[in-house]
Amino acid sequence: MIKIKVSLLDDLYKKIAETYPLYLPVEVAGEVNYGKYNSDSKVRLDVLKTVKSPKDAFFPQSENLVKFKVDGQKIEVIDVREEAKPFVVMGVRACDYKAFDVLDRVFLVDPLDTYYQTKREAGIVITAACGRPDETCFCTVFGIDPTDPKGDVTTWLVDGYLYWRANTAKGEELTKAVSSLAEETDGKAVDKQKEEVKKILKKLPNADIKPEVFDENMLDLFHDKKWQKLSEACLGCGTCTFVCPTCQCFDIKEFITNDGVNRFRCWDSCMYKDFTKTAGGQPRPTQMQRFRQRFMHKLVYYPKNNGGLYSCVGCGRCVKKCPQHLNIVKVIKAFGGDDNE
Amino acid sequence: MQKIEELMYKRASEMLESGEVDRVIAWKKGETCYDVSPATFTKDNLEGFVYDAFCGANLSKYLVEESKKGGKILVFLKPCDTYSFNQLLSEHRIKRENVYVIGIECQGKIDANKLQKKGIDGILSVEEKGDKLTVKTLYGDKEIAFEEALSVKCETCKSKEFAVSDETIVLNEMRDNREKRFEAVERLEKMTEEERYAFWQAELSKCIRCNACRNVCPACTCTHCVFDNDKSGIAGKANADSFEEKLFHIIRSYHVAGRCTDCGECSRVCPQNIPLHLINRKYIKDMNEFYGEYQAGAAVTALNPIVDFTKEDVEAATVVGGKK
Amino acid sequence: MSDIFTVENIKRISGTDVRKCMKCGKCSGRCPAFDDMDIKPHQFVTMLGQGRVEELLSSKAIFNCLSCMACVERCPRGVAPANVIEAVRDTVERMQGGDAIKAEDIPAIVDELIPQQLLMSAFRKYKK
Amino acid sequence: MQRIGVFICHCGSNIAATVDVERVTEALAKEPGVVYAVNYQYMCSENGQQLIKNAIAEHRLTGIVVCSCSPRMHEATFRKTAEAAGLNAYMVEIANIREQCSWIHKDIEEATEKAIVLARTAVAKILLDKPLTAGETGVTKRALVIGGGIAGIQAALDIADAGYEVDIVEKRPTIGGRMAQLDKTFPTLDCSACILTPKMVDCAQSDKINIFSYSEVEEVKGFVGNFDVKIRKKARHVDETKCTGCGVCMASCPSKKGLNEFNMNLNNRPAIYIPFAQAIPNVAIIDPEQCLKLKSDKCGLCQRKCGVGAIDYKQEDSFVERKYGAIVVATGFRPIKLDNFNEFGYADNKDVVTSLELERLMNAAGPTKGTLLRPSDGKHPKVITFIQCVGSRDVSGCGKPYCSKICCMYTAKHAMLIREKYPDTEVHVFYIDIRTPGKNYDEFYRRAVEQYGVDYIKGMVGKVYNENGKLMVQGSDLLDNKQIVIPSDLVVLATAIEPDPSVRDIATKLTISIDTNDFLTEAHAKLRPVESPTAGVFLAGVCQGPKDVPETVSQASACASKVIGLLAKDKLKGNPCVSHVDENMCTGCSQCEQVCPYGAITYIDKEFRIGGGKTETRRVASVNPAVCQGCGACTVTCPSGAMDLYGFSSAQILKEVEAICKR
Amino acid sequence: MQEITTTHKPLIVAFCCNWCSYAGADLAGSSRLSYPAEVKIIRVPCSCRVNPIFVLKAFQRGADGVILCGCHPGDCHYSTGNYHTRRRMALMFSMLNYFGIEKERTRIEWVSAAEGAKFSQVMNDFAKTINELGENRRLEDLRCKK
Repeated sequence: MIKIKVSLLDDLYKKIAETYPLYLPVEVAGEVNYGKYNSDSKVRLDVLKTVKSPKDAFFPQSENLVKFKVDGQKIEVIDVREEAKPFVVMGVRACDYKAFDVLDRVFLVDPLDTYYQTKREAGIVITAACGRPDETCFCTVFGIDPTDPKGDVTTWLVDGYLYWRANTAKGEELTKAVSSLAEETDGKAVDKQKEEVKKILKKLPNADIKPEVFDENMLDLFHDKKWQKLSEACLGCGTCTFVCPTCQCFDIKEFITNDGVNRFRCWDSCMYKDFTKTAGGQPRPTQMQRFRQRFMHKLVYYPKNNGGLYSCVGCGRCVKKCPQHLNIVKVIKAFGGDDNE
Repeated sequence: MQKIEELMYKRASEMLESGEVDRVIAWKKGETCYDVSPATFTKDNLEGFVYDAFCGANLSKYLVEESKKGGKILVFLKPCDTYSFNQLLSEHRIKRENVYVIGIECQGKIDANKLQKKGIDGILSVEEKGDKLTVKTLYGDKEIAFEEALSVKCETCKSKEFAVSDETIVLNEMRDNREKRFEAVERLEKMTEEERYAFWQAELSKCIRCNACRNVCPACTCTHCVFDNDKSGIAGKANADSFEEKLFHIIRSYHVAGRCTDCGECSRVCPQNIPLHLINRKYIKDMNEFYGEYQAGAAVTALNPIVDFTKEDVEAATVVGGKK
Repeated sequence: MSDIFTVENIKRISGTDVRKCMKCGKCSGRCPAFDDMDIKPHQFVTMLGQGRVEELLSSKAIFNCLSCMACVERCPRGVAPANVIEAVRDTVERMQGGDAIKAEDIPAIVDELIPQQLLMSAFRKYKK
Repeated sequence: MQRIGVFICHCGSNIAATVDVERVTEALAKEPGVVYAVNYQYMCSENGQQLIKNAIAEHRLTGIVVCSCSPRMHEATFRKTAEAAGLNAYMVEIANIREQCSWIHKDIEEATEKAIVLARTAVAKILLDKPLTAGETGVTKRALVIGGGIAGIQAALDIADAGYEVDIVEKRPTIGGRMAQLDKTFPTLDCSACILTPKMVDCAQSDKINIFSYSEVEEVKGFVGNFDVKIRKKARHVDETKCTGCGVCMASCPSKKGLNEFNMNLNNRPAIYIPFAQAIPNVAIIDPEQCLKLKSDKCGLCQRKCGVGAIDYKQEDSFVERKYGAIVVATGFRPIKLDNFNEFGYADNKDVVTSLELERLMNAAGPTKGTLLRPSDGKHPKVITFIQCVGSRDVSGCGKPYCSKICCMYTAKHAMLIREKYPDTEVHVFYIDIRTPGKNYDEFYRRAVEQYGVDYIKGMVGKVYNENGKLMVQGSDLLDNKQIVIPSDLVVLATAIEPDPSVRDIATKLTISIDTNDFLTEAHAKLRPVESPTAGVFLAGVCQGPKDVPETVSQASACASKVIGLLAKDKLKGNPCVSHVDENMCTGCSQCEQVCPYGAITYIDKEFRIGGGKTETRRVASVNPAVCQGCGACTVTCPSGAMDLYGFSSAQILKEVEAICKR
Repeated sequence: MQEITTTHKPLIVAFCCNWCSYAGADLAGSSRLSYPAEVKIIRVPCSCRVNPIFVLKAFQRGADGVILCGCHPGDCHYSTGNYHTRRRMALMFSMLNYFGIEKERTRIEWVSAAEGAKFSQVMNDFAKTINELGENRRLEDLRCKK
C-alpha cells in the first residue's frame, strides 16, 4: 500500500490525466457529479455521494449509436463507435462499484451490448472507501463493505493522505505511473478508519431493513394493496431512476441533424408515463403500476434472474433525492411490517 | 407547529367522522424526521398525520386527479399553495365543489438539503427550539439557526395571505419575505451577458432531465407535455446537447409564464439544486415591470398577462434592446 | 443674445405644445383682461409658434394677464396660453435682472391678510 | 409516400437572369420526396400550367412546388391548376425565388444557392401538407338589425327588398331613431318626418320585416351564417297585438309628469303614451316610473278606458330566440352630456339649448307646435347665438377628440330656417372652422351667409352668463382680434355626438371591438368599412363613426348589400387553413379562448376512453372552423401544443426552419 | 498567423406575417431594394403564429439571428395578433438575454405592406449587426454543426 499527501492530489490527477482521460467527482455550480478532469476542475473526493452515480462512465445518459448521413436521396450508414482507449474513473464508492456488477449482468450477457462492453473493458476503476457514511446509506444490507471496496485500485482518505492499494494488473500499472508522488505505508491508519466507520455503520437507521421480505410469492407481492398507498404521492418523475446506480433502462431515439440523422440511446425511466409506450398504448397505465414495477424489478424480478442478487446497492440516493420522499427503504419497511395492514 | 398540527388533526378527524369530507390530503410522517410525504387519509386511517417544518410540499396539484374521483376532499394549504390552487381553478383543473380548503399557518419550511450543505450530515433527528434547530446526527449533536435551514422557496416567501380558503388555522402572525423576492433576479440582471451565460451554462449543465420540476409544478398539468410528444419537434428524454438543457428550461418556463404562482416547488425538488425558480421569477418580474403587477392565482378571474395585451405595450426593442 | 430668449426656451418654460392649438380663440373669448392686452392670449400661442419672440418680449400684455388661468381651463386642445404668457414674462424678468421695486423698499408686512406670495407676484407683474 | 413535382419558372429573364434555373432543377431533383423537377419560361402561362397538369398526371404527383414569384401573386393560380389536374388545391407550395431572391440579389452564385434553399424549404413544407377541404356551413336566411334608426330602417328595407326576412331590434318603444326627432334635413331642407315616416311605414307593412320594439339583444351565440340570438322584449304593459294606438288611454291618464324623451324632455307626457304620432309600432307604452297603478296599485284608469283590453299591468319581460345569418349593428348616437362645459351655462339657463333640443323647438310636433319660443318664458327670441364645436375636437378630456362632422351643416340649417321664418331675428354663429365637404354642402352654408345674412364669427365663445335676463355670449372675434359680447335671447350649442352607450354591451356580445371613443371598429378602415372584424356582423350609421343622414343611408345600403350577398349563399365556404385541436392533448385550460379575436373557441365536456374499458370526461377546446380566421394566436398560447393550424402547422414551420438552416 | 480561411457565413431566419411584412418583402423585391442573401424568409399567417419554440429551433439549427416581422400594432389583419406577438416576444427575448444570449440576435420589426424600403433597410441593418456579432455560440447545438 502507498499513500499520497492530500496536497499532492492535484499532481496526482494531472499525472493520471496525462495518460488517460480521468473522470472523478467534481463540483459544478455547487453540486458534485462525475466529470472529466481538467486543470480548472474543482475535485471533491471528500464528498460521500455524487448526485448522479458513476454509471455514466460506462452507460452514458445519452450515447450516439449510429449515424445516417443523408445527401439528396442517398443515405449512408456511419458507425460512430470509436476505438476504445483506456480511461480512469476515480472515487467510486463501494455501493456504486457493486452497481457495475448489476449492470454487467444486463449488458454483458447475450445479446451483448458492445457499446457498454467496450467502455467497461477500457475503464480503470479507482474506488474510494467511505470514511463518513450518512443516514441515507444502507449498503451493508446488501452485504457491501463500504470500508474496503474493490476495483482496480482502492483508495482511502485518512488524515491528510490518500491511501492507495492496487488490486489488479491494471491497477498496478496505474500505481507505477503515480509512484513518484507516493510513499510506502503499512496501512494501519486505514484499518483504524475502517473500524471507526464500522461502528457508525451499525448505527445507521436503515441498516436493519430486510429485503428478504421480497422473497415471498411474487404474485402475492404484485397484488398487494400496499402499493397504492405507497405510490400515491409519486410525481412520476425520473429522479430516483436517474440518480440510481443500477437503473439500466434506456430508450432509442433519433435526432435530425443538418446532414442526416443521429440514432442515439438515452436513459429512460420506468416512472415515466410514456415508458415502453407502444402503438397499443402504455403497458402500465397507472402510476401505481409504474411505481410497483420499479421496486418489483429491483427486489424481485432481477434477483430471480440473477441468483438472488438485488439490483439495489443501498447507496441511498433515492432516499435523499426523491422530491416527495418515497423510496426503496419505505417500500421494504412497509412490506416487512405489519402483515394485517 | 405542534399546536397547529393538533388543530389540523382535530378538524380532519371531525370532518371525516361527520362525513363532511371523504378524504383528507395532508402530509404523512416518514422513516426519519425530514422525509414526510404527501398522503391521503381516510376515516379509518389517520395514522402518521403530521404537520411540521419539513412539510414543504405543495399539495394543490394532487387535487387535479383527486377531485376527479368524486367525494369531498379536505386539503390543507399553506398561504403560497393557495395561489396554486386558485390558478388551477381558473384553468378548470380542479372541481372546486369537491374540495374543502383549510388554510394553515406556515412559518417557513426547512430543508434537510440545506443542513447538509452547511456540513450537517448523518441527520437522525431535528428539533425546533425557538429560532434554533438542534440536529442529532451520527456524528454528534449540532445546532443551527432556523433561518439558515430555511428552504430556498421560503427565503423569498411572497405572501402570508390565503388567496382562497374555506377556513383557516392560524395561531401566530405569519411573516413573509416578499421584499427579497426579486433580489437574486436583479443580481443576475446586473451581470454582463457573458457572466449570465456562464452562470446558466454551469447551472443547467447539471440538469439530468428527471422532469421532477415539471412533474411537481402545479402549472404543468398538461395531459400530454410537449417534451414527451414526438410530434412537437422538441421532445427529448435526455439533454443530449447543452442546447437542450436551455431549450427545456426556457420553454417550460415560457409555458408556465403568467400561470406560475412562484410556489418554488421546482427548486425544492431539483436533485441538482438548480435555482429554477429564478427562471420563472424572471418572467414574473418582467411581466410586473412591463405590464403592471400581476400575481398568478391571486384571483380566479384575472387575465394572465401573457394572453392579455394593451395597445400601448412596450416594444421588445425597448425592454431588451435588440438593436445596437 | 443669450439663448434664454430663444423660442425653444420659452416653449420649454411654458411646458405647452403650441402646435396643438387649433386656433379657435376660446382663450381670448374667455379672457377677463382681453381689452387691456395689446397682444391677445390666442396671439401669444400663435406668435410663439411663429417664433415672433421679439414682439412678445416687448408686449405690455404680459403684465396685464391676471394669471386667472381661465384660458388654460377652457382650452379644448390642452394648450395653456397663460403658461406661454407666464413664460414670456419670466423671460423678460430674467432679462432685466431686477424687479421694479427694490426689495428693501418693501415693508416687511404690508397687510396681514394679503399673502406674501401674491404681493411678490404683483410687484413683478405691475412694475413698469 | 409523397411524390412531389418541382416546377421552376424563369419568369422570362426576371428569375433566369440571376438564378441558374438549370442548377436549381438539378439540385431539387435529388431532394427526398421529389420525383420530378423541371423549369420553364413562364409557369403561369397557359402552356406552363398545362405542363404542370401533364406532369401531375404523368408522374402521379401528390403535391407540387412552384418556384416562381410571390405566393401573393400566383398561389391562387397554381392552386386552380392543381385542382384542375385532380390534386387537392392545398397540395401546392410556392417558393418565392423572384421577389425574395432574383430581384434583390445580383450575384448569380449567391442567388442560385438561395433559390435552392428556398425551394428545398417549400419541399420540406409540402411533405407535411395534407389535402384540405374548406368546411361548409349553411346560412340562415334571415338578418338581424340592431337599432331602428334611419340606418337600421334602410338596411332592413334593402335586405327585405331582396326577399330575405329581417328583424329589427329597437330598444326604444318606436323605430325612427334620431332622424325622427329632426325638423328639417340638410342640404335640401325637406321635412325629416316626411321622408322618414314613409320608410317606417314600409317597415311596418313589409311581410319580411319584423320589428321588436322596446327590446334588447340579450345574448348572441354562433357565427357567420348561424347566429343564435336571444332577444329580450321588455314589458311595455300594453298588448301590442291588441292596441290600436287610438290614444284614449293617454287622455285618461292622470299622471302627466313624465318627461317627454322624444321632445328632449322639453315638455311632459302621460305615464301611458305613444312617443309620437307616427310611431311604429303605433302602440302605447306604460312608463313604470310614472304609472300610479304600477307604482302604488292605485288608479287603473287606462285599463278601464281601453276599448280593446290591451292594458296588462302584469306583463313581464319575455324572450324570443331566433336564428340569423347576418347581423347589422346600427345603434346610433346621442348628444354628449354637457356636465363638463359649465362655461356655456347650459345647466343654469333654460334658454341655452342643444341643437337637438332646438330641432324639437322648431318642429311642428314639438312642445311649441313649431313656433320658435324660448323655453324660459315662451317669448320669441330676437337674438339667437349659435356656438359650434361644443365638446368636439376637444382633447382636454372634457369632450371628444373627434370632429362630430354634422354640426357645421345643421347649424347652418338652423340659422337659415330661423332667418327665413323670423326675418327680424338676429342670428350669430361662432365657429372655429367651417367644414362642409359634400355635394351642395358648401353652397348650403354660403346661402346662410349670403342669402340669409347669418352673422358668422370666427372665434370661440369663452363664456355665457345671464345679465338682467339676457344671455351674454362673450367670445372672441379672431378676424377682428376683438373680444365681443353678444346679448342673446337664445343660445344654441352644437353639441358633440357620441355613440349610444348601449354599443359597449352589444360589442361585447358580438365580440366586435370598439375604439377609444366607443365607435365600432371596422374590419379595414379603407377597404372593408361596413364590415366588423367578426364575419357576418356589419356596421351602419354613427355607431361606426360620425356621419350625416345621406352617408348613413349609403352605409346602411352598403351593409344591406353585404348582408344580401351573404344570405344569397346556400353554403359558406370557409378558409380551410384554420386551427384545430388535438383533444387527446387538450387540458381545457382556457388560455386559447382568451387570445382568440373571433370567439371561435369554446369548451365542451367530452368523454374519452382511458384504457381498461374506462372512460373519463374531460373539458376540451373546440374550434369552430367557420369562425376561425387562421391567425394562429391560439397555437402559441397552448402549452401542450394541442392547438395547431392547418396549412401552417407547427411541424411544417419547424421543417421549414430545418430546411433553411441546412448548409 | 494565417488569415482565417473559413469565414463564417451568417444565417438569418426571418418570420414574416403574410399580410404586411411578407408583402413588404415583396415590395422590397419589386423595388429591387437588395438585402443580404443570408436572410431567409418563412411565411406565417400572422406574427402571432410564431412560437418561441420556432425561434429556439432556428438557433439550434444554426441560425445566427432571428427576426420577426409583423404588421404595425393596430394594423393586424387579425386585429390583435401582433399585440400578442409583442408581449410574447418581449418576454421571450428578455429571457434569452437573461440566459446570456446576445440581445442583438433577436429582433421584432413592424413592417407594413407599403414599407418595402423599410424591409430592406431593416434586413441590411440586422444582417450587419449579426455579422459583427459573429457566429451564434451560446445557443448552438453542436450536433447541427459540423
